[in-house]
Amino acid sequence: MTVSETQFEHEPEQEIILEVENVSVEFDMERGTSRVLDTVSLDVRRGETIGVVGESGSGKSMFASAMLDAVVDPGILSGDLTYYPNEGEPVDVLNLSDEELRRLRWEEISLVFQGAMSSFNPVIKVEDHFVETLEDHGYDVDEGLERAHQLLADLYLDPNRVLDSYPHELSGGMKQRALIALGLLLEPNVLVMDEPTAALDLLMQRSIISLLEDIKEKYDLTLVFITHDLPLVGELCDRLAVMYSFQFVESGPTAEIIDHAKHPYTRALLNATPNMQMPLETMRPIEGASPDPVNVPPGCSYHPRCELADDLCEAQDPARELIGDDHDVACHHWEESADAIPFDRGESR
Amino acid sequence: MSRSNGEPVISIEDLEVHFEKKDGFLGKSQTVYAVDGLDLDIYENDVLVLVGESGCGKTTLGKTAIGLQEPTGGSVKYRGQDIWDAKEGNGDVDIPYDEIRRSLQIIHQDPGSALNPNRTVMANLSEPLKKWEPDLDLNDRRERIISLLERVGMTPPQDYASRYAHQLSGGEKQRVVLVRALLMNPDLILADEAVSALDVSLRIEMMDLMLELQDLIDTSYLFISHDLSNARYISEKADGRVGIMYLGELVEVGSPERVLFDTKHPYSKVLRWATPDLKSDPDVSSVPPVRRIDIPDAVNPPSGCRFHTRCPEAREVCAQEPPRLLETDDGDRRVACFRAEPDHEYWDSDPIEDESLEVGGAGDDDQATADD
Amino acid sequence: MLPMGMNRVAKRLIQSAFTLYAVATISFVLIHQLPGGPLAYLRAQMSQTGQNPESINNLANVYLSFRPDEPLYLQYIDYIGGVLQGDLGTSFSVGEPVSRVLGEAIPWTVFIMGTNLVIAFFVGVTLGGFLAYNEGSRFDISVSVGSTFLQSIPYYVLAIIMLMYLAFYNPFFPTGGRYGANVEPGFSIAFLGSAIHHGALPILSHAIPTIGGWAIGMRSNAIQVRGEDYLRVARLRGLRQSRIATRYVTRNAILPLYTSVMIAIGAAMGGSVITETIFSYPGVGYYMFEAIQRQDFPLMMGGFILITFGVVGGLTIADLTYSRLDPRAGGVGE
Amino acid sequence: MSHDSGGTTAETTEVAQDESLFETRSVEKMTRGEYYRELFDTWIAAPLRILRSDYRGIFGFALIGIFILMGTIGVWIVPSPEATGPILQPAFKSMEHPLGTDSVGKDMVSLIVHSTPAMLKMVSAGAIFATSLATIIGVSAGYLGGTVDRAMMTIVDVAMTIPGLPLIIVLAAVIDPTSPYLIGILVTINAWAGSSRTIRSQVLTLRNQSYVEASRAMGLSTFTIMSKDVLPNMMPYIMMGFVGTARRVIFASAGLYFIGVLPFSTLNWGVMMNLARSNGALYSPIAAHWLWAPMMAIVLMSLGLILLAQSFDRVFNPRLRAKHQKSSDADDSEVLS
Repeated sequence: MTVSETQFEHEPEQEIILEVENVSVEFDMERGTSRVLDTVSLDVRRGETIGVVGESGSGKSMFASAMLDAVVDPGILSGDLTYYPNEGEPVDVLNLSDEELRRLRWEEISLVFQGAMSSFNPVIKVEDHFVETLEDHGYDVDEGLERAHQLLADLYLDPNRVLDSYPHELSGGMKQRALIALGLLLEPNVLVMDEPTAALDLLMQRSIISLLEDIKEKYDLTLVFITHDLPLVGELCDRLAVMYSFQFVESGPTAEIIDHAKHPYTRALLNATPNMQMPLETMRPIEGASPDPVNVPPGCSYHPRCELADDLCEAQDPARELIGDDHDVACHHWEESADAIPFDRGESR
Repeated sequence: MSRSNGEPVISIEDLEVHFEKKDGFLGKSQTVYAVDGLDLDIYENDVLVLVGESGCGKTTLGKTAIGLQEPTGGSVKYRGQDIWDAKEGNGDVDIPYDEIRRSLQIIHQDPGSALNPNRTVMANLSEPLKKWEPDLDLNDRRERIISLLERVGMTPPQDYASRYAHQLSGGEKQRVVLVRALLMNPDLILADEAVSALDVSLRIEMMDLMLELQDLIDTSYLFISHDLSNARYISEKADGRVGIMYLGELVEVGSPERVLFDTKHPYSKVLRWATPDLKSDPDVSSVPPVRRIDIPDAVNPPSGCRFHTRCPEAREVCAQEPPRLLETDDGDRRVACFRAEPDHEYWDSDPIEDESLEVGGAGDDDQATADD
Repeated sequence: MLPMGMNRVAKRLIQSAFTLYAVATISFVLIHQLPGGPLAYLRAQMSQTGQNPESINNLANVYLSFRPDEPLYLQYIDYIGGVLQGDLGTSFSVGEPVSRVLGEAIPWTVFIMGTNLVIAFFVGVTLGGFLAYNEGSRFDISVSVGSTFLQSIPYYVLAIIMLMYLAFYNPFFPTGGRYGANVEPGFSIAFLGSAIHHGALPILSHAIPTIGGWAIGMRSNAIQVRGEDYLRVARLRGLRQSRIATRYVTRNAILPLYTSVMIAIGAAMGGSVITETIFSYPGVGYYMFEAIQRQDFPLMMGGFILITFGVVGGLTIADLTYSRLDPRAGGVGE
Repeated sequence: MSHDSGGTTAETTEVAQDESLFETRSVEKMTRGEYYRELFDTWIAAPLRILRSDYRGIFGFALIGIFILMGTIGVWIVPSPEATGPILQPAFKSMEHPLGTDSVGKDMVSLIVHSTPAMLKMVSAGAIFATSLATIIGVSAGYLGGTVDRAMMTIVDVAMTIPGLPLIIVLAAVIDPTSPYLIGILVTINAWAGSSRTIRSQVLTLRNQSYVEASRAMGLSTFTIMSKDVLPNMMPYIMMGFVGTARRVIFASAGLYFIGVLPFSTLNWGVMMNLARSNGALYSPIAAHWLWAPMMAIVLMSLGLILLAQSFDRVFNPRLRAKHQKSSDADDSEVLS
């Protein structure tokens, strides 16, 4: 059922910093092998903020782990992952030795989880987390702590108070920001964030998003923001990649995706996400449920829920093709999707 | 389904709910003012949505409204009968507590822990029927449950009825919970963040289902959410009302048209700013219109208007006396802010100046707040 | 408000006082009320020798530290007052005050039971951590099965087996006593060596079965901790394996074990009665057993109170170390 | 496991429209037989299937089964011990005395078998007493909370710190118990404290579950909530507490008999060990079998109980139960996304 991706060539203005090609992750369960990532490909460009959008159960968290070659056992990661550092030749991540991989993680690419509540060791102080990371990567501790103070201040936190307290003494918002500071401690080039603000309050969520934009400029970062909250990434990201049933179904510049989404799932998702402007009548849920990784529907995995589905969709899984500048989609009938699934963004009221 | 302004199903007068937070064996106990001096009426077939950040007391208010949480001050009346008097049986009780208890139900946020994991869906649902419909025999009960399961779109119902909780998806569990509440033929259902744990694509389906069943069994909904978009969807679709809560007080309540899109209260404006839109218009500033990001501790809430420590338009007078919830001239909306009263002395008292706009916990220490 | 850590210890001190008071009351009730108790025994003995009632009361006061002829509550206050000042009455059989007899024996019981607990806990915990580290390997499965089997052997059965095969049948270890006859007590190496040589079997017989219990408990906690988010973040941050194993896995996995440390202290001190009898090792337990044989109630009650005192002392120490390990003070133990 | 939901629009069956949802009556009756078969399947068949699939379950069940049989039927088959056999015949020497004889010629096997009934009585009495006390205190303290909880917990903490064995010895020395039931209860006099605290913490987590609050909202009586919502989910902890206490009863009673604190009224493995020791079995290898036989009986019975406890956790865990029931297809997709 899985067709290897035909090579679609984007002509990127910025050069690529992280190239994900035909990456798959498989778990063998009693009920059969479950493919939680199905030959996904994505080019992350230097200095951009790219959003990976997908509902829960679409495999987006697995994609985040795959980018750091940190898939939980007993998962098996295949395909190839190339990292292009600022200077020096490209690094083939999946064939790194353990020591090289240990250095790549956190020094080049770091990851911030959604579970900020439980990402700190409860029995040691926040400062110890910073010090041990610096020591184990051979960085100078004093200089590193100086940088930590600066990072925490940039994230509107009182460095001394936060560093000196135990994790259970901090509120959710403060822990999340401290986690981001920890992620940036070793001056990485890429920061992958998996639903970093999902567990936070509205106001805290929005202020962290606006903080991220300043942090990205100041520390010259590339951001990969993974979430299920479409409106949230609409503001933050330059480009979006939509994930459904463990595959990328569409990717392109944010405005292009929101105003001229071509894949039926993307359009249905836009219609189904409650937000402040859309007129009530056009909002409709998506029928059915997201597929189970062990028995993914044959052909295009969205066909059971898709209004445009015909037997071609059921027979053959469409490959992604370039349909506009920097906009690709994996659907046999992407031309008719616009009028089949009307979507009206509405005016901001 | 316009709101009938007859006698309210639930009327809450000057409600206060305070919690005793004891720190350790010998530590002094602190009182948390979860809900402080609040009036609210919920009518027949009404939909009222409460929105606010965590720690603002919306869940506490919800649970008090359906008689699960005993208030420390003020009263909660069900069709004129004080619930807790009925429960303890003091004073002449004209509506028995059993009837009140039966007509106020709840739907929780986390579908995972909403069903007894050790029993099948059928067993979970037949328990309440055994209590309230003793004359039904086993088969009648099964039939009624199966027809209701079918009614909420779970086909084939027999198959679902014999499943355990962990064999259902989040959306299916939430529908079983809805059925459990409906079995009681209630007058008011508290939906405590009932959709925020569901997949994005299922939220609208669940809200539509709830509104559709509202006509069938004429119940009111007290919907709690921290997400303005969900609040907008259900309140506009049901022509209901939206209430904004901050630190235990109702700061603005009225029709979604007024409260969400023509906001008067500065705090509602902050919430509106914080709700991301699909397409961000560039002129909305990325600096939050608030003087301090983190919520103050509910243990010793600020004096006067509780929002004055964070309100960008706060003035001296705001710190002295708390504003009252007053009708404004433009249609059905009440707001608790001096700015809504043109001739209030607020306009000539000078603004509060404090150190530069610092966002985050730099200033006040914000311990993790009590349950909201 | 007390600093967080002290809060827990303060609570433990109050509770210990309450426990000691409860134990003292129980022993008073037993001495006083139950048929066949010490009063009846004393009267029976006195009546044979034709003593007048008055001298019985004086004698009772000497032996049981209260005067039976006074009103009940006075006797009770008298007795409790006595216990608090360490006056546990006088032993019938030995004739000396109970507190001196047991006072001399307490350090020995604390020595063997304390060492046994320390050995079992640390060996068990390290073994458990190791099992969790290579979970599912042949080593893990075989040791887990072995530990389950060890747990099913009572300490006195192991004591008997050791006595038979390591002391009587082939004399590697002494068959009883606290230290060699030819060594006089003092801090000389010879004395210490002999004390350890004599204490080895009692200690090991108690420690070995419980090592399995600690290992299995630690293993399941460590496996659960290894699944936590902060472990995954630690690995992602490229922390050294040694740091992850100690500061992350061990420290968090040990905390839930503290409740079973409390129960183990009680069980060990209590168990000394049987172990010391088997090894004829004159500790508090041994004297308590002798007291039973000779119906020597004051000595028996004294033993009971002093063993509880040892348990309560152990618990306070455990609490002190706990609050240092877990900054949340209330922590998991509560 | 996508289901083709018929959508919530009106074309579902007309039942809802004509008669209100709250008057529907059943059409076909479910026979009584079907009902009982369903009950049998969930509460008996599934747990057995799980026990069968795990080696610990099999061993544990077998060992305990043997001892129970020994204590019930064995007593009829094996003649009660009389001093007729050879003196101190070592084990595995002859067929009619496979485990040898004691110093007065009594056969070791019949001694072991005829001590089992008393031991079973002691174990069941002690375990039932301690577990029910622990459950009552744990559930009520956990569920009611407030002052009741604090008061009970102080009592539990005190009971937990009082060392068990010395207390039992002191009580035994004064009461001089003979009936096995009384001894069983006496031996677990403070064993219930530990498990009541674990049960309480379990109840606290359960009480805050939403389905318990929903039951309260539906006006179900506290008793129904306790028995239907709280207790069934407590079963693993209660069963483990039961089996753990049973093991402690064996250890403590045999130990006390062995050092002679408990009167020699009934036949007991501890009594056998005591007689063996006082007849010099410790230092003369020829009487070693006299000690080994009762010791092995104690070890094997405890091993059986421990293995059962470990496998009970698997029996009562719904996720594990589902994995073993072929019918259900547990949905793990969320876990891996």
